[in-house]
Amino acid sequence: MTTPTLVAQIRKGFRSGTLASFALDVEIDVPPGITILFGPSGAGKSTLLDCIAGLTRPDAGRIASGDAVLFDSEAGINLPPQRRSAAYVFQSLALFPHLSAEDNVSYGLAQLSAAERRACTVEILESFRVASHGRHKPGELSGGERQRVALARALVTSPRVLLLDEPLSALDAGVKFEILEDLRGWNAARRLPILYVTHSREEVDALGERVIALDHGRVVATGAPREVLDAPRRLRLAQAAGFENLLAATVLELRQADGVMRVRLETGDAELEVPLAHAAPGDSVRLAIRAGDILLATERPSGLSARNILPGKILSLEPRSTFVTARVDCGATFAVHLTPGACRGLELAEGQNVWMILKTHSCHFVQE
Amino acid sequence: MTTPTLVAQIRKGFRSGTLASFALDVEIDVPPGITILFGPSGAGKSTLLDCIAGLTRPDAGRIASGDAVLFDSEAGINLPPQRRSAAYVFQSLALFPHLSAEDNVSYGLAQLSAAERRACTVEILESFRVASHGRHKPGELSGGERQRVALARALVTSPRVLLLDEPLSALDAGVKFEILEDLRGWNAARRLPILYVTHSREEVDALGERVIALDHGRVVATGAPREVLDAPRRLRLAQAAGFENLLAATVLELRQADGVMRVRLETGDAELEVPLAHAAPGDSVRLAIRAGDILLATERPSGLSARNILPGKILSLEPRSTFVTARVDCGATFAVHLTPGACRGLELAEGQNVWMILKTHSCHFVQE
Amino acid sequence: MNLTALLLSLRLAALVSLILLLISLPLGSWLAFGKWRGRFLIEAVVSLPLVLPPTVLGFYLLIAMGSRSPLGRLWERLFGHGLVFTFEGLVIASLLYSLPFAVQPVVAAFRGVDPKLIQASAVLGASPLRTFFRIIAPLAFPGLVTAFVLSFAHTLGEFGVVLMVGGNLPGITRTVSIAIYDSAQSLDYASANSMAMVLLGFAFLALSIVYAMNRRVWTPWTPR
Amino acid sequence: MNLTALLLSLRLAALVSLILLLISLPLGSWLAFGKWRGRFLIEAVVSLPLVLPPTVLGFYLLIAMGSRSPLGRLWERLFGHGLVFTFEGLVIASLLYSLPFAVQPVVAAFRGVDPKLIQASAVLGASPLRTFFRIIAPLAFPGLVTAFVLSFAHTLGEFGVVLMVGGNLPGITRTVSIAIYDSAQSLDYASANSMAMVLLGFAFLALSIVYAMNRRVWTPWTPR
Amino acid sequence: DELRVAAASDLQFALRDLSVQFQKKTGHTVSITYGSSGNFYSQIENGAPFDLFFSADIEYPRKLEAAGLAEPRTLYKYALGRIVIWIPGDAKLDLAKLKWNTLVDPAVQKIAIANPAHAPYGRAAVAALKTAGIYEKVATKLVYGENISQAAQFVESGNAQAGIVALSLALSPAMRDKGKRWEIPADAHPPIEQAAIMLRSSTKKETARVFLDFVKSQESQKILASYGFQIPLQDDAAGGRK
Ligand SMILES: Nc1ncnc2c1ncn2[C@@H]1O[C@H](COP(=O)(O)OP(=O)(O)OP(=O)(O)O)[C@@H](O)[C@H]1O
Ligand SMILES: Nc1ncnc2c1ncn2[C@@H]1O[C@H](COP(=O)(O)OP(=O)(O)OP(=O)(O)O)[C@@H](O)[C@H]1O
Ligand SMILES: [Mg+2]
Ligand SMILES: [Mg+2]
Repeated sequence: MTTPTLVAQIRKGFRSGTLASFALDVEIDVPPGITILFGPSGAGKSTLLDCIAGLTRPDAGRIASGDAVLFDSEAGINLPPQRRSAAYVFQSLALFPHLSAEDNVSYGLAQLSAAERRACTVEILESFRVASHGRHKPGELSGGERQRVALARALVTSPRVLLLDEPLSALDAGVKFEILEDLRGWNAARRLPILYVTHSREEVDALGERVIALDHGRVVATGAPREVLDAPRRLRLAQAAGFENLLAATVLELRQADGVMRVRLETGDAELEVPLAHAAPGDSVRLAIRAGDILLATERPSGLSARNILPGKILSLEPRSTFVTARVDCGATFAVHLTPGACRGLELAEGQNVWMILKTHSCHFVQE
Repeated sequence: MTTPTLVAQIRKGFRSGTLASFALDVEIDVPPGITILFGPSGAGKSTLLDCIAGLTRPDAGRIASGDAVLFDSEAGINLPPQRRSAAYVFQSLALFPHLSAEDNVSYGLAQLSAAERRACTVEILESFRVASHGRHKPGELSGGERQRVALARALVTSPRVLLLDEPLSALDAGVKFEILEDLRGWNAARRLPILYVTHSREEVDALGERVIALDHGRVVATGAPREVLDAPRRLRLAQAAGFENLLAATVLELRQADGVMRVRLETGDAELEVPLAHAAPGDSVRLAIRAGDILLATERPSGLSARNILPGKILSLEPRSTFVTARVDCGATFAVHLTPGACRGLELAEGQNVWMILKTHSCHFVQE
Repeated sequence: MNLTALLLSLRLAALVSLILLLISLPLGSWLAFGKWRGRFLIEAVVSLPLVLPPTVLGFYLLIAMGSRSPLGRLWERLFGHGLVFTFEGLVIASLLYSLPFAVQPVVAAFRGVDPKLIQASAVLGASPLRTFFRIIAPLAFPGLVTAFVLSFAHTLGEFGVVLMVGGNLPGITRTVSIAIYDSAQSLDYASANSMAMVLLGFAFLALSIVYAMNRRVWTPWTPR
Repeated sequence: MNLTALLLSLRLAALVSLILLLISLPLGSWLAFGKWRGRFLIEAVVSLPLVLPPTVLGFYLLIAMGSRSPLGRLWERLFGHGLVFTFEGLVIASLLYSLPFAVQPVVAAFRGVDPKLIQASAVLGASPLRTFFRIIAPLAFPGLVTAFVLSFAHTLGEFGVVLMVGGNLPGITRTVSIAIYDSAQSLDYASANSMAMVLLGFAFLALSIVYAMNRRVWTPWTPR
Repeated sequence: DELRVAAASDLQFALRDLSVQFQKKTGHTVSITYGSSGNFYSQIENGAPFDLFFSADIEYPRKLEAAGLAEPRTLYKYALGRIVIWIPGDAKLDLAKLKWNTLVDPAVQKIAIANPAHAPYGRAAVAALKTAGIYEKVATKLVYGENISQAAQFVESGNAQAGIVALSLALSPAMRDKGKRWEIPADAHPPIEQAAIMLRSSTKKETARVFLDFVKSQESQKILASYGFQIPLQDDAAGGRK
């Protein structure tokens, strides 16, 4: 049994004083399953969820879940939150401070009998590992415990839409992993439209079926996680997705036949072959390259499929726990991630001359 | 110029009703520089910071910053928060709701002239990319914007100790990266004792000079990030650090000379060679193994330094964005991370028989 | 000691402050959360009974509720006796007079409830009524206590309105405050003092209990 | 129309409610945040003036502040004239009588301030005084407005205590509420009505402005 | 059952005595409410359930009669009020000798009287002061009580150094031995005519009539006189004895 797709087409502006300070203008479909809402801080993610839940009234637009119209500015429809059957975990949690964890969770189960209510509550608190804190008030819970109670409070109801605003941000990897499993199971069992806001790549990887990327109040990309997050077309999105290398470059030449073009980095004079894009020679463009997509070699490699091989010099080597970050200067400075093993094997040291190897398709265009 | 080490030795219990529900009992040194406070949700991290800041009164103990005694239960000393010069970013932020972002930030600068105050405020808001929201009240800011304002409010003062409770949890990778850079610069310039609570491996990697791991209110490990997080000795810490495979096993035989011992997994009958530990044959132990530390091969490998080669069968292959998770059954079920390239190269498929290859030192002991 | 008068006063004060609480819950919640932008005018009107001298207010009420008024005549037709100079009349007059003391603190307390919690309740499917009783009212509890205490104490001590509308009839409308007033008027200080002491002692006890409980019951805040 | 009396009343009410605000800030903050566990007893005592009939309270005050009392004699030595039957005397008596209306809402409002914000202020190095004026008081603003409005209106309408301690001296202690009372007592309803109307109109205007501003000024909440 | 009587405050002591005697004699109980005559007038106009009204000012019963709210021809002038100058016992002034001049003495800074705007005793006090020719001199010293009891409280508590109060109060247990009094001659002010009347709405007119008759009796007049009331000569126009 699945629930119908949630469709929202919304405009909403905020003003500070007389100036319009932020405007949300989006049109999204959320089919059953988990859709990740991704975007830099201030992109409008929480505002969008508020509009869907009925807490913020859009300036114009329409929100519908299948046949049920939740909001329609033209038809003058605006269902109050309690009639939208949308469960919502607020970014600020908003636990009821005067109720115990258990009472917070059972709050949304008014229609059940006391015994059922209690059974549901205990079950979900247990699966979220906070059953031992059931009698605590929110003020007596740790940050992560509060977040789990808030999530339990939303999931225990039987909503038609689930809105989760960074529901796991305060949790450690272990608990997070378990709850992600729970969420997956929950989703598989119910197949509701779920909008899930997160900044965490880990959560996207674990959950995401689709990603909607938001920036400056607009949808800038939609699709599978890999498509959206690994080939981001927007500078801010690239930053948000954690691309370590963001470089300005000038287009030199288009090779339509090969589907590539040559660009020259703005600092230094290194040239790169990158995927063809809508640009003309002389245009300024920006490239995003993951530090993990760059290989290093101590000798100039030959007979390699990769077309971009840049000589450079190691400026620094910073060991991180699972990898080593090398900063390599080739006119511009690149961050490169290596495994500690590779680092040892190549006997890399600061000041050493190296070659950087980049596949054409590891270079992504971004718009500002 | 550096500030003296912060030394805290604290006991603090919470009770719910008459039952003691949680007890913190720690002794820590925080030298100048960034010390990561790591531990699962509910470990007592925020409670520890509250005690240091003077917001929660320990039941007993002593807190001192160099010669300055902040708290001493025996001497009856208990400096109020405002005289401890500790800047603190709360997990719940606690921005003043009636003051604009700017006024929140300049609140701690009472001793400066209006002009200086304004200059400092604008500068830090700019470097945290929230200058354009300076006149907004907290209620008009997004979650990430609020977190940045709270961080700015603490950093702009001249504290002797800095306490940060998950200060970047609501930020996307891009902004987080920039602010981590700022924090590093700030730390380099001042060298104060900084206690930094985080669950994020990324932040540990970017900042951590030392890690203190807390569990159930006690310090369970102290040291460099790699030592503490990659060889965790506690089950819950292992979970918190994101070890995907946690397996119960029985000790078969100790080989003191080789510094290894043989164990048998509790489900299935696979045997493993693991580093020697304080255990006797017949003991039950737990092993933590990272999914990324296991290799897969489609043919039985030979002439390999790795001593653990287990035959198994692929149960499932789940592509994640940057890697593929394979579940492999060899009696027990292992999670294994592969690159998508490796997955294609080996032409892996569900149901296929494979070999798992594990280095002895990838197997970590954990206590419950 | 005038036990009848004391009991009458307590009955009146308890009844009035309870009814006032019942009135100020919906009225206060409308004033705090309503949509009409002119609400503040009503808020001002609610406070007006305060600015008139009680006897004068009592005089107007006497006329408004008296045997010649439409209200008085309607009451007489319905219940067979007049409204003024009865306990019911006293209750109505005291309600009006103590209204501001109940409504004001309640409105202030309602305004202090974090709107995010109200939204959270609605999102969890709670009707406005359920939200009101399970979230808003408990969180506004100290304000409700203040409202109750102020209106209780004020009704206990009030005598101008009560005298005018009630007519000081022993056992029916002679409250202890009127009795004390009478004794003081007849320069019978001994009995005025002893009644005042009993009243003060009783009020002190009652208020102490309320305040001590208020502290206990009420701990909530937005989580840390 | 009795302009002198009206002005006197306004002066008295404004002065009394301002002083009461000044008193209830420290007193209220002690009651809300103090360490002593028996604070609730003081809270109860503060409300006691309410339960006595105003005239009787006025009588006790007359004796406590009168020419035979230590206070009265001290005052006389300091200022060369007695305390009762003067404007100063009225102010003191009204302060006592309206105290609960100021203190109660202030205490409730202070208790409603999220303690985490108070802690945040202390951690930022603010002295308790700075925390009080920059954080607690602004966040308790609606409660302070309630306190001001209730004590202002109550002082305006009060006449039992004022009559007793003030002695109804035209231009000195004859407030407009006494004047209205006098007219009503002499069955001069026309002038009583007209004075009451002016008083009500004025109070309505003042209260409307206060409430309208209160709404404007006050938006804060814990962030979403 | 009970006869309900509304009575002016100055009758408190006298009427209590009378009602006890009345009950002994007839077995009827009387419930008396004391208060301001002006208030009673308003209350009776609006349906107060009293049977008899003893007013400190004859004006009110007259108005009630004119308005048809009282039984015709039941108006009875039961007493004339007397006023005295009263000073606390610890005052050094020789009241008996100084008489009016007491009030002019600089030691007397405040003189308490009932509010002449609506209290008959206050009106009489002002009239007497004018007759004595010292009103102008003492006008600034006057403090007004809401009624004659409050005026008495002002002076009895020492906050006014002298007061003009009802003789009935000066004779009350609270004041009798605490100060000195000088009776102001009855001709110094228009008579303070006090009158009673039976109300139209009374449900116990028979008992009320019996009580009224009892008040008119010789015995009652003696009691009234002992509490400081002067017994007026009855004229038929005022509706005296039938
Ligand atoms: N009430 C308001 N008045 C004015 N501006 C507002 C208001 N609420 C939000 N904004 C602004 O709208 C923008 C979008 O806010 P929103 O909370 O939707 O961001 P977000 O995508 O959820 O960010 P984050 O990841 O930081 O939580 C922000 O720049 C914020 O400052
Ligand atoms: N006031 C209190 N009364 C009772 N128990 C409390 C109280 N405050 C905290 N606790 C308990 O103490 C434990 C430690 O809480 P603390 O907030 O220090 O955890 P934490 O390490 O910060 O966790 P998180 O990562 O989830 O924020 C928790 O289990 C919590 O429930
Ligand atoms: Mg948000
Ligand atoms: Mg915490």
